[in-house]
Amino acid sequence: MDRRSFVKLTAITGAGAALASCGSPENQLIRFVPDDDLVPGVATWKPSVCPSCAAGCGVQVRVMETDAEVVRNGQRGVIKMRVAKKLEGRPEHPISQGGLCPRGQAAIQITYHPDRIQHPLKRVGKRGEGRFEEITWDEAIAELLVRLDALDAASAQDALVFLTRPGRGVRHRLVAQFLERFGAPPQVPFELFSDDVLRRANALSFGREQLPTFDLARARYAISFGADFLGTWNSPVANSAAYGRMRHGQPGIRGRFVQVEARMSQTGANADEWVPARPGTEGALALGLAHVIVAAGLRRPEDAGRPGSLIAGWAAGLPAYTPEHVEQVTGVPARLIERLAREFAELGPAVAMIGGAPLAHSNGLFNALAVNALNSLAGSVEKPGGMFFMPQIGDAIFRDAERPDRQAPRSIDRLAADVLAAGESPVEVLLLDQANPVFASPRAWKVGEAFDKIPFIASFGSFLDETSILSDLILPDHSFLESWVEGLPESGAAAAVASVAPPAMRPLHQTRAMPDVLLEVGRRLRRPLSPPFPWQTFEEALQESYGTLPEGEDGDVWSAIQMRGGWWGGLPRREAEVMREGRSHPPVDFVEPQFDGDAGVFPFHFLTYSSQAFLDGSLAHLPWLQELPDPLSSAMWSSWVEINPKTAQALGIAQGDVLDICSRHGSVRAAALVSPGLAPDVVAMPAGQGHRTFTRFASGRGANPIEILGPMAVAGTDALAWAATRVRLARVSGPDGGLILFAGEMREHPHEDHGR
Amino acid sequence: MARKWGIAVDLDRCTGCGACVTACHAENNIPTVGAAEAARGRAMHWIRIERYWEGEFPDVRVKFRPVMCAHCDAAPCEPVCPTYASHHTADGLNAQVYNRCIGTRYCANACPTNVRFFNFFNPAWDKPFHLQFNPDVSVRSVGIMEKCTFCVQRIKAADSAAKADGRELKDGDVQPACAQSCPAKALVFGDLQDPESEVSRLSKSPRGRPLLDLGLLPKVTYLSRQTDV
Amino acid sequence: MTAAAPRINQDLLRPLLETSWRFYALVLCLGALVAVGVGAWFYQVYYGFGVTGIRWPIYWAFYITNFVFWIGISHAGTLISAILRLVNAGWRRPVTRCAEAITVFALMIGALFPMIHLGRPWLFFWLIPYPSERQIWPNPRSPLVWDFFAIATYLTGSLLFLLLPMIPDFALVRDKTTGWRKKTYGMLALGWQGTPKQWHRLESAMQIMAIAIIPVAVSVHTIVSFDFSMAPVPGWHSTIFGPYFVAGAIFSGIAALIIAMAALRRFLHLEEYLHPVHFQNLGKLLLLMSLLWAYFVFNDRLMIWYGNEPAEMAVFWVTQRGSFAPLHWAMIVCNFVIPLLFLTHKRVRTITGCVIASVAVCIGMWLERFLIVVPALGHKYLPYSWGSYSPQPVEILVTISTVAAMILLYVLFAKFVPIISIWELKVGEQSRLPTPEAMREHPLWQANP
Amino acid sequence: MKGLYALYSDPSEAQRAVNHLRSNGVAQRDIAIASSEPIEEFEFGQRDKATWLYYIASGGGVLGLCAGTWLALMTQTAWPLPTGGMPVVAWWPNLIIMFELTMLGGILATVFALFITARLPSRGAALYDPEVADGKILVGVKNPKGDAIPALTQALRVDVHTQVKLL
Repeated sequence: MDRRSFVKLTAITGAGAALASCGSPENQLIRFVPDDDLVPGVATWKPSVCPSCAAGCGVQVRVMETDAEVVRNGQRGVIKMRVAKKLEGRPEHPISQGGLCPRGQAAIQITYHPDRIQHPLKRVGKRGEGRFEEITWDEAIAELLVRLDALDAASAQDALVFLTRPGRGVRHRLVAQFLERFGAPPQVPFELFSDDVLRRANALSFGREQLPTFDLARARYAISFGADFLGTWNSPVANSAAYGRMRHGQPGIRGRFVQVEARMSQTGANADEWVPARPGTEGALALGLAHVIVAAGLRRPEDAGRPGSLIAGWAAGLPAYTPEHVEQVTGVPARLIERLAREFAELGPAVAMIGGAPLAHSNGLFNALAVNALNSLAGSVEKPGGMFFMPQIGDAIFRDAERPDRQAPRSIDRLAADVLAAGESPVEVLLLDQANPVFASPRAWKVGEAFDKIPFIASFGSFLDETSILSDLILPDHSFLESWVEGLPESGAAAAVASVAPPAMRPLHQTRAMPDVLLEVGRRLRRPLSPPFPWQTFEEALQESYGTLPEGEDGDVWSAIQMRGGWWGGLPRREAEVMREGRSHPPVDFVEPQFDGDAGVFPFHFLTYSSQAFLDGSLAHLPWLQELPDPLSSAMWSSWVEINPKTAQALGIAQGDVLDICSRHGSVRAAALVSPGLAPDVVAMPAGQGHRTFTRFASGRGANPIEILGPMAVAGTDALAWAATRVRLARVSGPDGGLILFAGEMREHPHEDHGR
Repeated sequence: MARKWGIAVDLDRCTGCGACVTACHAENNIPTVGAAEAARGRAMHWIRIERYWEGEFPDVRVKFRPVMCAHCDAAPCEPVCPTYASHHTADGLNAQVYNRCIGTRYCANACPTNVRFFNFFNPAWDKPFHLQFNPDVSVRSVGIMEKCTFCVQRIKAADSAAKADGRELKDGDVQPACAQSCPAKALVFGDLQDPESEVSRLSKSPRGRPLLDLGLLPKVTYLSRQTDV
Repeated sequence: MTAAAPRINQDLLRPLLETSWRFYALVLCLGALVAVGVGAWFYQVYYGFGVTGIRWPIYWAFYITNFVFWIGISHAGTLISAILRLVNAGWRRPVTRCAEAITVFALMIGALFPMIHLGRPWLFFWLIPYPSERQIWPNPRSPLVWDFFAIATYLTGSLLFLLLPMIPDFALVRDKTTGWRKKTYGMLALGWQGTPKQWHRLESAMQIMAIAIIPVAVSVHTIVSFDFSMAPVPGWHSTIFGPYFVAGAIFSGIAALIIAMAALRRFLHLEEYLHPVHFQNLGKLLLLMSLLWAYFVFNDRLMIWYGNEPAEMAVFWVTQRGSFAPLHWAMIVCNFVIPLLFLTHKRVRTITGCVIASVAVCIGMWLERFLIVVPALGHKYLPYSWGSYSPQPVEILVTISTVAAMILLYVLFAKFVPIISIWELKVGEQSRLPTPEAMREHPLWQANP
Repeated sequence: MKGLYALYSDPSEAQRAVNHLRSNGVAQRDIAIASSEPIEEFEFGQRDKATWLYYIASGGGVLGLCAGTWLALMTQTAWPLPTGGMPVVAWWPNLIIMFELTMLGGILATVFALFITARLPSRGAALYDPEVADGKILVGVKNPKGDAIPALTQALRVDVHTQVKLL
């Protein structure tokens, strides 16, 4: 009889829960002596950094002593130890400012996840079968060394590929340096919803290859082109805090906010005015606004400066972008365009934002450049209430050559193509850290097949996901609470910020921090790295980098950092750097966005979007997020495809019906969610679900829209145009119970249409 | 003077992100029931963000509205309870005494806002999730009702801390998990008896109204969205 | 008069003395059903309340429906027989006991449901005011505690009201039988002799109880209605609920009584005693109640419709047009149309007609209770929190088995107790003799000054 | 010799027998009568109408009322918990409990009074005959004096058929 029914029984027989504990296995386990002295029942707060996204929110961890089941030198037993109880935003931290998003709140479940990999694993079954055996760390590291030494012996160092999530901190520099000194190509960063297009555009317009920060707190007017800046994009917590102040922070002023997008996002749901524009025409709309502003003489074209000069016909006042013409392109009424333009120019300070889908069309770069031009036309760049670029800690602590974000990496799709092209895989050893491209990349890229060809894959992951299940060796990393953790926010605050924190608790399982493993491997290679790393541990590496930051008033900077959970403050402003591709860039003009799939066969735009709960799916394994009702659909534990009521009616589709969504590259199956929040020719589907293998909570749940995306790239970049796919719908059956909604009704007065 | 804890919800700040919902789960050991049970209407969210669509495409709007127990001073859930499991405390909290609850579920029926939740089964946490339990909050067993407590454990902790260093509790010393985590600071918690507290200031705002006007004296005030200029 | 006595005795004692295999078969089947129900309930207690269809926000459904329904049925007997006693309607004599039996058993079953539906049934006794070591008593402000007092009073009253007139009949059985029966019934008869004194005391007591039991009966179902009307729930929070519920209770009660009587008449061959006229009269009464019920329903609905208060209208619409409409209109047919068809005209108001109408009414009244409990809970003020309910096997089994339990108890009762009050019947048969000489000759007050 | 009695099928005979017994000077309390149903029409059936039973019932009611009031007050004040903004002692709800217990008191008092005054339960008394069950009416004399028996027998024998039994 399991413990639950035991408890039930005792409850029925009226016996207290005291009895129940006798049934639990803890009592048969031996007790270890605690490693550190503890005060029972007293909570202490320790700094840490939220790992859920790149925003780098500083959090504080509530730590208390608890009995935990652990393994100490091979012996399973119970020990009293400090464990994390709750995460909260760190009030003094410039990004989180005391707040935290649902993903940050749920991040603590990563540490305690029942399906976390608890010790090194070696594959025993067929690749991808998921059968592994437990091995010791010595065996594991030895195994890895054998492979690397083999490469070295065959002087095939470039056959080593390190796949990771894009990052900017010491951890990534360590990896970069390791590869460099080993002689391997730079690490391959992968992130589905990456903002490289915007960075690129900002590099062109402003000479800063970086995400912008928006000073909403002091803005009176904000217009966002598809940017879900309150939900999942850029730095949501910081943006939300600023948004709150924009609405009611400044006495007497309530900032006004307009959202332009084809499918209403959580951010759009908060807008005073929601303007649906045809997918991929957002840039044209921005220029339409610019046209009106210039034509009305509210600003002179020159005011736009360099960003304007990147737009064809700018100096001439954008003759091609009359409201009437823009109306035809975007579907936004001319009068509305004029009004928005006047509001934008007159209700200053005003700021324009672009993010998400508009950047993920074939003409995404143009859209970004157009919005940049609009911002500088309104004089909103580097001005209060406008947009600006946050000084980067990296600029201060890394020599340029060392900045991990400076290397030109190989993109994942090219990697896959190369591997599949050659008869014998050019990649012999693949190291995985955090990224999960097999799940989060279009099926058309064939990443899975490519990885299958790679002879040896080792993963540092903590969970068996679609990518790490292919690995032959798993060296599980600590969770962020158990190890040194850092985050270098790219945006979100006025001052430069580095979020760095020591471990908040001791490891629960036999895991090791990836950087430490890398350092040890570096030491033990047959031919040592040249030059060898000067540090024994990741901590030393961190200290060397961040220790160079200017002293605060509270003495030694490194101990201050450990105490505050990071460093923030003023840094000497850097000159806008020279762009790699030279100062001149041909002026860009609006070109109709290209779509994957012929409109005749595939009548609907397919907008997949970053899920409020799971982002690109990397958080789908956390039950709190699975059961968190989606802000707009109120769905839990499910995936769905949003359809405009008109479309649904035309196709005879009802709420919950099972649909096949077919693109040129395959089809996925999901439940229909009839929603007024998107255009009739658009269907939208959140990413995140549809994992084949990703812990007991996410595996086999829902469908993965990324699979059927077309492999189209954003012109002028090699970023994936993930919003440029067209699909058709086929009704499969009535509701199968797959769509689980928390809400009963979607409208407040569902019966008001009834006459009496 | 006895305190009267209350919350002011600024609907003009709330972005509907759901941070409060997850924070509440983390703070109060609220179980996740899983897909099958959630589909049968057993999901538990002491605080939920109600979403209401208005209008049709393209003129469509959405209202977000966080709903948690309003700890009404004339709470209909209290007198109907035959065992006093649901009653009013000195500082105006609508207490739910888990050990005293026998599960008539009458309180939940009487509550006009449906903020009370029933434990249909003994909650289960796959190990080692249980290590995350907040020791200040008891885990509820099968057959009893539970609901938002205004994080009474935090109030008690702040009280004893204040007593320890012999000072009065001041505005902002206590923050329930939801208000604490809200990035946009849409939720403001405090003592409504203290005219200086931010919550009483906000609750008096002309934008402020109760969620339902049933004369139940709720202590959660909603500052309605300011319509466009 | 004495001429009738032996025949009456023989007819009415036959069921006690002769037993056919059918009886055992019936008891066996019913017993099995009851066992299944008990099993289902233990299953629910063991695995948790989740095995029912209850969900957020519909926390009451089948069980509470059954509770209200059975308490309603219980208004058949005691109330009716009390009224008939007071107005001294002669035709009541064969009816009273089988009516009062319904009351007692329906009450017992109805009173089970508040325990069956508890989340932690093993603590049900916290509903009862007993001196606990914690000095915590039940909350007298809670309608559930009112329920406890009302039902306790009504059950005690009805039980005594049923038992007292049984004593003389037990004495009769004692005298007419031998062996274990003689012993048992001898004990039950409490040494009844039938002296004039005893007769008078008994009759006066019955008179008083009749007076006392009527307000109690009315209060019981009013208080049951308070369970709903006290809560600020659209569709519940209504002042009309008290009389509305009482009327409905008597309505379903009479229906149950008619069905029971028809069954007794058929299977115990009591054609001599339960005449068509009884059904005629009860049929008229049922028709009256049907009209009264319709009147209350109309009042209730008209108020809501006319007031057009959004929250109230939400519930209104789901019952009128929405997912509950089929049940709602079925209820109207069962409780109003069918009774009207079968009870208005003397021709059709035959025994069969009355039984058909009664069955319809029982079904209709169950539906009515269900439609009061569930749609309101599923559609409170905030549409985001609306929900729908579908019953699960456990609830259905328990419901069926309580019906079986009711029949079982009734069958056993009819087996061991004269289902028609024999002595009262005899009194009814007394031929009205002219007052004889003897009385004037020796008036009482002269006999012993 | 506990008593002697006769059975009559006709109440008027029974009435005559009773009258004879009286005229023989048998005291009312010694005359035993039993029938299988109440008999209103004849003098012998007309014994004291127990109107005072109503007062007992009312008394019981008053007791119940007091009990109810006390219970409601005591339970509310024993651990004074405020609920729903109501006063700790809430009279409106209390009235319900007071009412129910009043009625209960009345009913119980009535039943007790009945049992006591009607001597129930009692062990099968002196003069009884199962034939009563068939509608016969028993008239008899409890423990008559030995010498009076012939006269009483005569008195009971209202006509030739009646046979008088001795116990």
